[in-house]
Amino acid sequence: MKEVKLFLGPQHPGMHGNYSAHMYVEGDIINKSYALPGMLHRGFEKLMERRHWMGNLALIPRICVIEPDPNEMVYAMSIEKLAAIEVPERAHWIRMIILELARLAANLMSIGGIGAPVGLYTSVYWGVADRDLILDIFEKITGARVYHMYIVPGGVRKDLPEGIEEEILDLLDYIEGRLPEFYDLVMRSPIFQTRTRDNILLPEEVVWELGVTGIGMRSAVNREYDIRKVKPYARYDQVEFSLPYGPYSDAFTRVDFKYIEMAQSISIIRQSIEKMPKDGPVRAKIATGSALRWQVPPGMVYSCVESARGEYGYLVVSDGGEMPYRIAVRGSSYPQGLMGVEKYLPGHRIDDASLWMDTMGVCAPEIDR
Amino acid sequence: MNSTNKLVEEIRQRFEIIDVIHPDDQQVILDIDKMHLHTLLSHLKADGFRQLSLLSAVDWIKDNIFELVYIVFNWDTGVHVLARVKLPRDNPRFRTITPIYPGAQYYERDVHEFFGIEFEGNPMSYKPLFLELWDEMPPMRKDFDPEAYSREKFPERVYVPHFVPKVEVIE
Amino acid sequence: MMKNKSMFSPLRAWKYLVKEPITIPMERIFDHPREASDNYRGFHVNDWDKCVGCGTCGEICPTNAITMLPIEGLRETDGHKPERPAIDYGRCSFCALCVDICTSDSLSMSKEYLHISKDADSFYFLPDARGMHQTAFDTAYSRDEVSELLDLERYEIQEIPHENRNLSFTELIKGYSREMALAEASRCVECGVCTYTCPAHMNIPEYIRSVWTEDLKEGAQWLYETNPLSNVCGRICTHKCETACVIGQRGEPVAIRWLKRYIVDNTPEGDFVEAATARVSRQVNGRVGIIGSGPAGLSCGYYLRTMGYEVDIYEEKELPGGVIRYGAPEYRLPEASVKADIDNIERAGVKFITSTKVGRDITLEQMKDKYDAVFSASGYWIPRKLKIDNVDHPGIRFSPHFLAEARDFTRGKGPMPEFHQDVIVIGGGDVSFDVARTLNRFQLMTNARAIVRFIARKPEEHLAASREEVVEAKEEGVIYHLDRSPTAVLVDDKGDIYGVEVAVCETVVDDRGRAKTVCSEEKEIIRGTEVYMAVGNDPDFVYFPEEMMEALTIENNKIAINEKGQVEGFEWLFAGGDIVRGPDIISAVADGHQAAVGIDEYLMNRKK
Amino acid sequence: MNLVNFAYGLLLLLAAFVFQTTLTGINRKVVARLQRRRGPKFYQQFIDIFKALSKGSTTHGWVFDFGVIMALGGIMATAIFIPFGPLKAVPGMDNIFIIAYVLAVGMLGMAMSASGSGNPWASIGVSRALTNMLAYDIPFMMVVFGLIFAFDSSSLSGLAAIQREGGLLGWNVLRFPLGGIVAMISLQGMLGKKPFDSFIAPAEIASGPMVEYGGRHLGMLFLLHEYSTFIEVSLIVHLFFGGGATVLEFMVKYAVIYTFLNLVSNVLPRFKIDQAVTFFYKVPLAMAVVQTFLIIFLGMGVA
Amino acid sequence: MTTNAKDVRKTWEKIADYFRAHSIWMKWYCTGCGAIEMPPTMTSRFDMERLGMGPMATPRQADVLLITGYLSAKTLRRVIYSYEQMQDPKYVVGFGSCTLNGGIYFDSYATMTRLDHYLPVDLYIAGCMPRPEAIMNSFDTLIKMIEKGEAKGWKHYQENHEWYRRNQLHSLKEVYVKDEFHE
Repeated sequence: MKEVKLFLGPQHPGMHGNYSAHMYVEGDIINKSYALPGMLHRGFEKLMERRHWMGNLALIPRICVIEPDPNEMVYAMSIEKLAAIEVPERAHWIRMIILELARLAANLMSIGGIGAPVGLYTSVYWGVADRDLILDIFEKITGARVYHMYIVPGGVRKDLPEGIEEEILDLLDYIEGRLPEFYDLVMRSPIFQTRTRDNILLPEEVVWELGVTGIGMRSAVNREYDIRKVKPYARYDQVEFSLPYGPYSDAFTRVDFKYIEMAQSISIIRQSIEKMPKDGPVRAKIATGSALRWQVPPGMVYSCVESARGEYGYLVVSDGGEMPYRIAVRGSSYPQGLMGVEKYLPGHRIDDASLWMDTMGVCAPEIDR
Repeated sequence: MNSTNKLVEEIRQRFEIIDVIHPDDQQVILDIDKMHLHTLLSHLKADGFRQLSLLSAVDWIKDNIFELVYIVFNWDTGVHVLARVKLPRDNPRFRTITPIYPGAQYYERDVHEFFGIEFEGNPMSYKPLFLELWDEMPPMRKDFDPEAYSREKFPERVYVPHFVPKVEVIE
Repeated sequence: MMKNKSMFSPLRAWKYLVKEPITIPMERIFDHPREASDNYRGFHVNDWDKCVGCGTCGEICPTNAITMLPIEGLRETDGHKPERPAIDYGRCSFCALCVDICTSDSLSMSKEYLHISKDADSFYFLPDARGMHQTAFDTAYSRDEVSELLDLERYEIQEIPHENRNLSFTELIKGYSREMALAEASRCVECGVCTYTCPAHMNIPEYIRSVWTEDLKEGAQWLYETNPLSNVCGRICTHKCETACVIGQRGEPVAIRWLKRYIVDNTPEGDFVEAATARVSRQVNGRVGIIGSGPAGLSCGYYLRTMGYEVDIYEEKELPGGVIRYGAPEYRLPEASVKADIDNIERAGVKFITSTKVGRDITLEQMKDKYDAVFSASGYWIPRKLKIDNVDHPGIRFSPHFLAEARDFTRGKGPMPEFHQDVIVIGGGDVSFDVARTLNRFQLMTNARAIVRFIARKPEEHLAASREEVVEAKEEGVIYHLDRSPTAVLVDDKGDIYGVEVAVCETVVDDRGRAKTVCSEEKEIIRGTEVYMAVGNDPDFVYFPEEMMEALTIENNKIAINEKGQVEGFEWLFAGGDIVRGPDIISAVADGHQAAVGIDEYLMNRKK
Repeated sequence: MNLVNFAYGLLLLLAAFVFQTTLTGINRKVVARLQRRRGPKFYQQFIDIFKALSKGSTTHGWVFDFGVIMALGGIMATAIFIPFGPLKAVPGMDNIFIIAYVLAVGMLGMAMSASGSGNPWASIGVSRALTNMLAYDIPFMMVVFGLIFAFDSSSLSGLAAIQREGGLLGWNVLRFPLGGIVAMISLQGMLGKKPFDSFIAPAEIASGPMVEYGGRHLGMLFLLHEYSTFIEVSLIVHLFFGGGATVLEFMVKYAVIYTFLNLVSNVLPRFKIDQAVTFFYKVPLAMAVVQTFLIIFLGMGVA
Repeated sequence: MTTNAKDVRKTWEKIADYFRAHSIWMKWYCTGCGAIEMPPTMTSRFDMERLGMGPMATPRQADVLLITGYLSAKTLRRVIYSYEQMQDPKYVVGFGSCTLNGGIYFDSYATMTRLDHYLPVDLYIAGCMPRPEAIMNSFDTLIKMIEKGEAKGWKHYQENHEWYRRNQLHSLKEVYVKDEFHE
């Protein structure tokens, strides 16, 4: 059969985001493939060098639109390390609530969105609609639906509004009730299982070769490798949670793990609301003076958090000035999105290309930056 | 810092380390001569640092050097090691680390695109990745001015304001 | 989770066929769009009554979305620029950093979020309180103390210990340490509102930035740009800039005066001298004579020198400096500071002719012949007298003479002035406090006990003196008799003063905010054996020939001049300082500078 | 076939179009309910079709244009033969074999046109569509042959009439339950509903054959889709659900079946094409074989 | 005679515009951040299908091109390519700040600053990014504009193609790009 060249993306409905993969296809099998990133490249790292430490607050969350909060967190953490700032206790817990809500929203979109590549649109409609309820909570807390700019260096930007805890708890109950319905619709469906079981494998060697992290890694290497566990930040060392892990990573397992992680996120939020100090300061100043002249002591530091897709890290370099000297971003899906597409997408059928992107957790904006 | 001290001791015994910095208790920055970087990374990889988290560069234009930062991670101890080497800024080139960490391939391509650092032994790294038809110096270099470039390439809007500035004399 | 598969489990979703959808009804999207949350970052609203036009919002904006537009109909006043922020919604990222940093608390964001148009120009928006479409929306995101991005509290300047500081004339303020100066400088937002308010229009944001970047040499250069008396002004300026400072809208204004002082104190001497002399022109364009070496004269002389004129300054007293040498007390303005400034001016090439009084040793006509132009800044040296009984009693002493004597003493050039142990000071302004506190020190230096009674017509909060004077004098033990208006000096049979009779007064503030003092018939007697009067001074115009006096327009003891400093009717004569504007050092400096420019222009025109 | 018949046929075509398109619109609302939303207006489908027809479009060569017209002509010609309940435009011509034959012309035209666009996605889609056709047609035709054998008739209306004689229990779906299930599954495949829609899967091959169609061409494609749906569902109604003694009966049966299939479709993901073929050759084919065996050799269910 | 023909055309156009207004299919191309508010708009909570709108897989089928935020030069080439593949009449909606004047990326070397330099924009929505309500309202506005026959951006593009092409070439050097270069 003739080899045909096909473009998966950037405007392909099977592609999440403005990303592209070139595939050379023979019959239905992909022979070669290449990632074509850069459609969302905005030069963030350069722009960040041109804005004040505080002004970057507007830029930071925009690096990854699906889950912006880990960006804010990792940026804040870096500055706090460089400037040796003690974050107030309450702020730590608020941050955890925000981060877990964001993870919940991202995972909800993901378990709903898994319907799109396999044609089960009902779950997409459900997932996104339920996620919207979380965005409502975000709007109440932070003042914006998507780009929150809430976790700031030194703490959080504002205290929680009154009575939001009850609303969050109610929402968690609702989502907890909805999860089995999603599971019935998607995961227990024999057709879905036929498509995803023993398909799109991620062996342990590949994990180490590429540097895949997150659910993909945990499901393959049979260890609870999660930044929240390995090097806890905020107050993750003071809540109880356990993450799923296993030795065999196929598409089904990876989606299945997301359900378990969501249950864990819900549990973490509940614990946080319970353990959080009821009042107290929520923000420490990072430097003297007006925000126009905030400076961060010189140094270099790498900080990372666990996003819904894995290790999210910033390398922050300060020369002591009013603006960062250099920030390098490690998007969590960088390895699988670029090298994974090149090396491990070939061999799959084109039917599975979109599913591959989805279950591997390829997120375009954080790769392109 | 206790967890990293042993590690640093061990590395010090084997390699000539120029400087050690501890940004936090689970992180070590090692300044090392570029001659020894590859052996250091091999050693670290065998020592449990199986993941290359990030490879990036910093342009120290005042000192006329590029600094490459290799960040490797040990998932069992949770320690990040940041190995740094310095390269001259004119005609910067270095050997690839893809034989040690295959995942570095695209990071090197990334660094080549944004800083113009060449990685010998990684032919892929010479190709463009994010940018298309780029005709300027690598954009992450400090002497590149994105705003000027943007103005020249992408003209800005000039507004014709609708509003009549409202005259309300404040006493 | 359960992993058994079932053909029928997906069919459970059919239950939603009979459930109500969660879709938001159309009318809640189109007719009455859902209300945003109380914290929502919608479109901007700007309260024009509060807004001061400082432009800090535009500075912080990470997207360069905010431009300050000059608004017709607004006037520039102290602390207000006639500009308002216009926001480009083709840039704005709705981060609300502008709201968080707004100095006057005028910017906030509303719940309005709908603007749809095919006209791109309509996205350029000048926010006011009415919202984008002139419909009322609730305020949503606004700043609170957590999201604050300004530093509202001043960093403490180092002072000598409060205890026993009145035992000597050691300078009270030690100055900022490096850390504190940087911290204080970092509070500045560089809006430049102060520049307008400063009589000398000093480049305040620029020199504060020099402190911040630790480039003090550059800072010194900025200072000499508009003011050759930075040592002096860094200590005893009336700092009108600080009242205008936008940080003061909600917090304590930036300590501009102390930062200036930090520059002069910490710039290496060589750099400082260089900053002063580098701009001096070698060329000689003409000769100018100056009457009086006070701030105005010095400033005028210096700038004329930089423009290439030969300058002679005539001074009646032994040392040049006028009020800064014979007025301000040592603990505020040490001799070394004065000397540093005046030395620099001398280094720049200004010649001082001291102990020479115009009108006595040289006449104005002679000066007119000798020089191309004359600048008069003779100052206020004749003490004013209250119109009360026994005001001509020889036991009553007046501030100019007393302070000059005190200054000579602290300089080591004269004896300690004589004084009684139980004295009364009448005044209310800064000078009266100088007198009271100097007396207080003298008394304690010679005796273990000090009694200085201070009489003023107004209550504490309405006194003309600066706040710190009032507080510090009280700390030092000056006894206040406020709300009292002197009516007579009481003299006993022997002809000695034994007290002052005062009327009890009351100050009320009317609706327009003007304070009015009304004195009752009720009298009190305040005892003391010596009275010091510090109720202001008058100019001494004796050096003007009579025919000139007639031609001059003098109102309220002030000579009328045009905007170039030229005295009306006498194009060769310029005037400035107290005799034109009333007493204020920084205004005098400004006058001097302005007159220098005026003289230069006049002489250049004349040459042509 | 005279002119009156022809006019009658056109009228039926129009009725079929209005009926099927309205039903599609209503179904969009029903599915929306399932997805917890309200859905579009019930006449949205008409607007969509007319809008598409009102737009300009790009041609990709005469094969592309001709293929569409041929497909639409073929399908509309087929639709004329389908009895609308008791109404028949061309009596005596509602033979399954004729319908299957003319239907093939339409499908072929479609395949031709899509391939003519030159888009690789379209070629993949066409090859998938043909594979899919092969997969569902074999079990379906096997069951249909069983029916024809059992009743010795290949006329749709004739078969329907025979069923109606036996009342509710006379319906073939109850007489030959296995065959009924096979037919329903195959119908799902014919209609391109999930799980058998891999040939238009947007997320995989960017809507496959339709990828290059726009404007008028797309409008025609929509018309074609409505007619082929009408033909296929009618086929099942006539073959397994007793057709319709009255127009209303036919319409109700039709609507129920169509809606049911739609609802099933919207809670299932789609098979990959190879899985679909495997599935058809495993389950429905086996069932069809058993059913035909039962009919032919045991006479089971045959009255 | 001619006027008559014109009138007939007008009526026909009016009817067509009604259909075009109430059945707008959008091009499913997430060009930037704003795309993240599209799923909520499309799905159950806001359900834009009520307006007769839905996503379409290919540019040929689409009527409206949503530029959901910033466009990098790389995307811009593909957007122009997509736009030109769309069938007339076609509409462009610019989302948020970035399409108006570059938004937060105004000084980026990679992203364009104003969209109407390259494509005719029929409608802009304020916000960064616009909320689903704003998006829905903008569609409502677009529908009204089409009904009235005001959304004529595509004609403008045809008539001023030279100008647009010149701008495109100035910023992009080449509009059509072969993607093989990087493999």
